[in-house]
Amino acid sequence: MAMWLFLGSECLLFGGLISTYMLYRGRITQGPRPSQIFDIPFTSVSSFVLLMSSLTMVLAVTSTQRRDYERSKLWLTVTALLGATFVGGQVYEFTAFYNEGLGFTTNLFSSSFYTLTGFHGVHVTVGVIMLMALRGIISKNRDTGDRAEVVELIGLYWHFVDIVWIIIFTLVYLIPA
Amino acid sequence: MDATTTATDTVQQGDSHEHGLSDAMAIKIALILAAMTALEVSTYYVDFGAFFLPVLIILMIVKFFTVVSYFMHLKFEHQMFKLLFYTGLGLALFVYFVALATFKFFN
Amino acid sequence: MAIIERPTPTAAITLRAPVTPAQSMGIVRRPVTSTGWKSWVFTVDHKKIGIMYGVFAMFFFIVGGVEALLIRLQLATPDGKVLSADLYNQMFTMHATTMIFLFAMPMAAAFANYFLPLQLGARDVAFPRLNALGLWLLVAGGLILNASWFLGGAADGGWFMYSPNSGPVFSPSNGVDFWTLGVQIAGFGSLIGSINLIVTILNMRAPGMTLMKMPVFCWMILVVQFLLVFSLPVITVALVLLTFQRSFGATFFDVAQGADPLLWQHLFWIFGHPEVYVLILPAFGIITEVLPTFSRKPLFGYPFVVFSGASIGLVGFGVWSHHMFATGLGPISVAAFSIATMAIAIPTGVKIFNWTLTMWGGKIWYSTAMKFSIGLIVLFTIGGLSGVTHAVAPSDTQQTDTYYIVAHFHYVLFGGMVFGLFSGFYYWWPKVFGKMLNEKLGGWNFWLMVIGMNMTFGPMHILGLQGQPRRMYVWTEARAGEGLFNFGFWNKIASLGSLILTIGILFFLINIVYTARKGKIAPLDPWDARTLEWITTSPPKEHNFDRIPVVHHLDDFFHRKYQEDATTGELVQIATGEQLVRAEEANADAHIHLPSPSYWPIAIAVGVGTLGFGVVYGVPIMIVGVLMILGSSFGFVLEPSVAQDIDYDPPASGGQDTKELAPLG
Amino acid sequence: MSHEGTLPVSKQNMTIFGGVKSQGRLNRKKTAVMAFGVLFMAGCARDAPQDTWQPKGENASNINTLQWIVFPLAGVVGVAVFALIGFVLWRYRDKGQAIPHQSHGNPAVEITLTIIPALILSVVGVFTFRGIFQLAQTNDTQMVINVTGQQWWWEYDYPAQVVNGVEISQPIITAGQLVIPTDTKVLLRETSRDVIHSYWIPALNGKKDAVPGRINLLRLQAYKPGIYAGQCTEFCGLSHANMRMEAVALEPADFATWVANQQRNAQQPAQASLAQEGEGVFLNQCIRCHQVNGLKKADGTAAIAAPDENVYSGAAPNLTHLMSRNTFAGAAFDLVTSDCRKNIWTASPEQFGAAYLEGVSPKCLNQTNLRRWLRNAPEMKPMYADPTKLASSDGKYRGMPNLNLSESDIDKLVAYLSTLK
Ligand code: HEA
Ligand code: HEA
Ligand code: HEC
Ligand code: CUA
Ligand SMILES: [Cu+2]
Repeated sequence: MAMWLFLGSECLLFGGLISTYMLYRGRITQGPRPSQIFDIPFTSVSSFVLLMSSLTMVLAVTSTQRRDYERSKLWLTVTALLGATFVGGQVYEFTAFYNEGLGFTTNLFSSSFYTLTGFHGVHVTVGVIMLMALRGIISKNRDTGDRAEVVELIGLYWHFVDIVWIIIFTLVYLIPA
Repeated sequence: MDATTTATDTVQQGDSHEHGLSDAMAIKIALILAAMTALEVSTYYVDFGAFFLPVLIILMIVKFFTVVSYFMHLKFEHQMFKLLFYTGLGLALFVYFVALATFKFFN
Repeated sequence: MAIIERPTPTAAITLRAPVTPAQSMGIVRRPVTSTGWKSWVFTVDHKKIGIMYGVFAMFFFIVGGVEALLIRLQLATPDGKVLSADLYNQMFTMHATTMIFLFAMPMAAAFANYFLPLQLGARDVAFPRLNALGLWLLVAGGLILNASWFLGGAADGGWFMYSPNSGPVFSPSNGVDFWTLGVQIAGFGSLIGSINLIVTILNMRAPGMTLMKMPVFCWMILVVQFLLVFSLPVITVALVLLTFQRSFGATFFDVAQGADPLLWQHLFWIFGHPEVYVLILPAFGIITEVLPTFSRKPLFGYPFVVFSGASIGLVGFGVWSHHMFATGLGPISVAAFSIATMAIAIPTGVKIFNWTLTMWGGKIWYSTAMKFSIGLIVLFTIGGLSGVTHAVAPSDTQQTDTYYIVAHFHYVLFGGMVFGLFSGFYYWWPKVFGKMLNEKLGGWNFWLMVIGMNMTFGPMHILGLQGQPRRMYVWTEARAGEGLFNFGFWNKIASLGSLILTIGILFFLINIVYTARKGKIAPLDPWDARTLEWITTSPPKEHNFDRIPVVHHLDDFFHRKYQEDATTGELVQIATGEQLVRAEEANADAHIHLPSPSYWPIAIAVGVGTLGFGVVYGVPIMIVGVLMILGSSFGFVLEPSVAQDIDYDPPASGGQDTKELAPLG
Repeated sequence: MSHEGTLPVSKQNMTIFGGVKSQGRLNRKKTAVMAFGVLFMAGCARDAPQDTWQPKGENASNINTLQWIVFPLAGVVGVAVFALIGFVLWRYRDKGQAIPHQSHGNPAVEITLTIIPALILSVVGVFTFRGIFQLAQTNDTQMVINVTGQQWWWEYDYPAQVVNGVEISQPIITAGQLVIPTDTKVLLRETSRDVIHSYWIPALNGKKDAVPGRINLLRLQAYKPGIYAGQCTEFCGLSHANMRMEAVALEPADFATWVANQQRNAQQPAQASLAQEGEGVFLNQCIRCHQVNGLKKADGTAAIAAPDENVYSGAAPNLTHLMSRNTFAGAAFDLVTSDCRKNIWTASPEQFGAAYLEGVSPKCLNQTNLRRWLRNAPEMKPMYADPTKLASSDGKYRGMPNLNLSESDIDKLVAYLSTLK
């Protein structure tokens, strides 16, 4: 329940960041325009990666519920790897943008873009850390209560991060300013 | 907490496993989501004309709720969980739409 | 980290696995002492945390009050020389910030922490360690906010910190940086606290206590926590944007880059308006406990009061732009927000009427607690009605940013919130400390506060309508006017009033000292009360209840004491409170597990504080902070909540096993 | 005027409680009477120049009508509620009666008490709605003035236009005092060059914020000639308290005279006068920021100020007709002595125009204030003039700095400035 509340609260956080971006995305005094730098095929692949990580997360949850801890460790690892791939892709993307002249402080579009996607990236990173920690806990057989619960909760968080990306991908990348 | 000792309308946790979704089902849903994503990306290559915006937005919304309802199995959860999450979501939509409207964002 | 923490039935069993505390953390043993300062600093007991919240808040009430006195001193005469313009601006900014974030919210948290579990019939909150974390984050935030006084000047942009004035060009000192970070960190603390309290209320009520049998205080706290959960992220966004602008060169509010300063205003007030209900609803909750008790009658129209509280909360999210009537929103927005704002008066009116009708037909006992509650009804109504006059947008364009507004919000905040809190002090002091606050000193306290409050803030209505704007470090003879309504006279009255107010509050402090020294030991049920917190000793034992009560009625405690005579229909006392408490003691449960103290909450808070300073003073400190947070979060997560060796068993035996208390919290 | 309206209510209130002796009730009653007495009495005060209850123009009157609806209504509701509370407190005090029956409420009463406020508020709502759209109306505007706020003064820019048959052929730029013709619907287009300010002349209209990057519209209209005081009402930094403004309404004929004067360039001071030396100092020190139209450099070319290089907001008051206004530095200080000030402020509407158009005569010039200003402006009006703090504003001042002028330079400057009629 605490998780659902937290996610409800996060809706307002990301809502605020997305609104800021939407308001400011066209306000470009200098530097490249989004259409000049976005690499849609690349981002599509990372979006796909993140989407699939949601699937593997579901598999991790169901296998934990079956007490199939080997499987669940496997799926947790895969999920974490997919997440890490996504973050890696984002780091690559940021670097590429930066080299094309879009610094964090270049203009309002860039500031709000980096803040929004950066916040999302941090959430994914935190998710990856939690997944890894969870894997460690399960493999060391260190119990912190009902495993299925815990995996499920982290799963909820993970899916939430995914749905935020679903929105960001459409609003930020696919719909041009 | 023991169910017998709690108040009648206390929200119970963790009774959702029974109607969790099966792996096969999950994969099916993931495939559908993937297909939708493919369709979204295709708007980048193919000109959809006037449908462009609505298609993207509708796809986005459908994907959003698919993940929430099935992967996060909110669909099967206690009423209270839905209330908590959808209140947040609804409020977010409301306040930010209104705020953007005052910036003449939708004109 | 809320994720891993939920009370689960299975967990308690797994915990029996041989994980000793020392092992589970690898390095340090659990701080298991139950006396001395360590028993406070590392505690996870909701009562101790509640008291610490209270002490913290009271301290900052005095700090904020002294700041207010300096303001009044400066404004007592034209062209005041007490404070420089710069210092004055810092003063009112910090006065408001302190009063709201470091006094009002923590004091409400103090009451909520202490009394929610007691009123719900629970042993603790859902996540006791998170509870401690919330407190220590608040302390970190408070320290950061006030550290700025000594590190180059406090924030000076007003408590709503409008951009672009709060940007790096216009507020070059570090004050605003400290402000954003301090508010942010305190905000995190509240967010954690509110998630915790919501789960507590929804999950940990005593058997039989349906939501509609829950005390109204709990209801109001529930609404407040929802408001916090959904409004804090919005200010978080605003603060993050501002921090990024000030510390990392972003341009979110830089007009030259095409930014729109109104973005800040929207984000701030989307948070800010729900925030004012966050401030008032706990006070409403308190007096809704006090009024029935001292009228010897149940609350009139319980469901109406509950639903009006909830709808105040909900509608409160749709009115924020009434703080922006003069910003040029356009007539359609203005009209919509104007009407929505008026709508809030309706549920609030319901409350006022129901309180009055609760007393109707009652048998009113004018204790100090009751006097403060009645004071709230009257003074809040004055403030609320002036609020309605602002809701009329065209009229507000004459009033906004004048002392008329200052009058409005001090009537609702001081006359409303502070009076409610004081009512709570007098009502629950015997519960918390086992001694009765002196009623005679209480009378002085109350009457001087009423007089002082009206003298201080009443004249501000006149000043505002005569055109004295707020946030002016001086006012001038040139605009003061003459005759009865000149600024000079009324400013003096206001300043004089604030002195009387101070004396009134001093009586409270004196009362505390007097009570600690010579106070009467409180009987177990001094007020003939109605709710569950009175069914245990005063102060309550560490485990709150010897036996978890089973609830059958709203006001269950009252109904255990009185029953209606079947034939005459008259109420007959069948037991005294004292007898009930003793009966509980005689039938105490065995094997009550309480969560054990922990180092980690305060350790995380120290890490967060360090990170905060890092944002101002450079990346290396930030890194240290992040490492501290990561390290202590790890400890937090891996630590089982119950240290086996100090499991608490009450001496008495013979009861049945009780439910376990959130073993993972 | 509301005294007649209020007092009976208060009296009534008193008689309700007449027989009550308890201290508690007495005080609450006093509170109630005081607070609402206050609300009403404030409404009919005739004293302070920024009184919000003395409309002197169309929009302010419209607002005032609304105030007269909502304030009394709030008062009546308040008195009714307090009467009820007072009655309950007195009637149901503990007289040793039995513990009352534990009744839980009465839905019919509840619903009634919900509906009554709702009805009252819908009435208020309807008027509010009408008022909002009434005030937003701008399509019958007769004159436009651009108003720009900056730390901590207002600039007025009259674009070329024909007003009531008077032609403004050259744009007029002035500061501090806004001059408008009476009975003319003047539209202010407000914006700001730095932070948010708010324009407020209570006698003529409510506030409207001046937001950088936006243009907000505010319409003023004055019935009668006179000076209407106002004050910046959005916190805008150090000298927010010293950021004032005054609206001066002149009869159309007087307004034409004013326009004609404003459109002239400054006259050259007489040869070899102190004023001419002052002109030299001015060219040396002040032209960096302040424009004086028609002023020529020693080489005969036009002297152009460059405030954007020196002041963060990029503007400083145009001083061409400094002596035509009688306050300076954001209307915070008098440019005239207090006697002369009194003459102008208290002039009858018929005489006001002439008095104002006379400008600041040498006899009336408030030397003390002007000299203090030139000696050390930030001491008089706190400003960001501390060089160590200028890093954040690219080394530009916010406000006027202390120029460390010698007393003799100041003498010269005063002489020169007083020629700027
Ligand atoms: C505890 C906090 C609190 C509370 C409860 C309220 C309650 C209300 N407030 Fe207030 N408000 C503030 C704290 C609060 N406010 C603060 C701090 C500010 C200033 C912020 C700043 O600028 O620094 C502010 C500013 C503020 C403004 C902006 C003013 C401006 O800056 O121009 C407005 C405008 O509409 C407003 C309106 C209201 C209204 C309509 C209510 C209503 O909820 C009141 C409802 C209550 C009643 C009406 C009384 C009881 C009802 C009856 C007896 C029923 C019958 C009534 C009728 C038929 C009318 N408030
Ligand atoms: C909970 C909120 C709260 C509370 C309780 C108060 C309490 C008081 N406030 Fe505050 N105030 C605000 C919230 C609050 N205020 C806000 C939000 C603003 C707006 C700021 C802004 O514009 O940004 C504001 C602004 C504000 C102003 C306007 C400043 C301006 O616009 O320029 C003034 C002026 O008089 C004022 C006065 C007071 C006074 C005299 C008290 C008194 O009630 C204080 C009484 C308390 C004490 C006096 C403490 C008691 C101390 C002792 C007993 C210790 C003994 C000490 C000594 C003997 C020195 N306040
Ligand atoms: C760095 C810029 C700068 C310089 C140099 C400067 N001023 Fe100013 N001056 C200002 C600013 C800015 C204001 C407006 C300050 C305010 O009202 O807050 C001002 C205001 C004034 C005013 C009041 C104008 C009005 O109508 O309100 C006078 C008179 C004045 N200055 C005279 C002078 C003289 C004479 C000199 C030269 C000796 C001078 N100033 C040099 C920036 C400057
Ligand atoms: Cu300009 Cu306040
Ligand atoms: Cu509000």
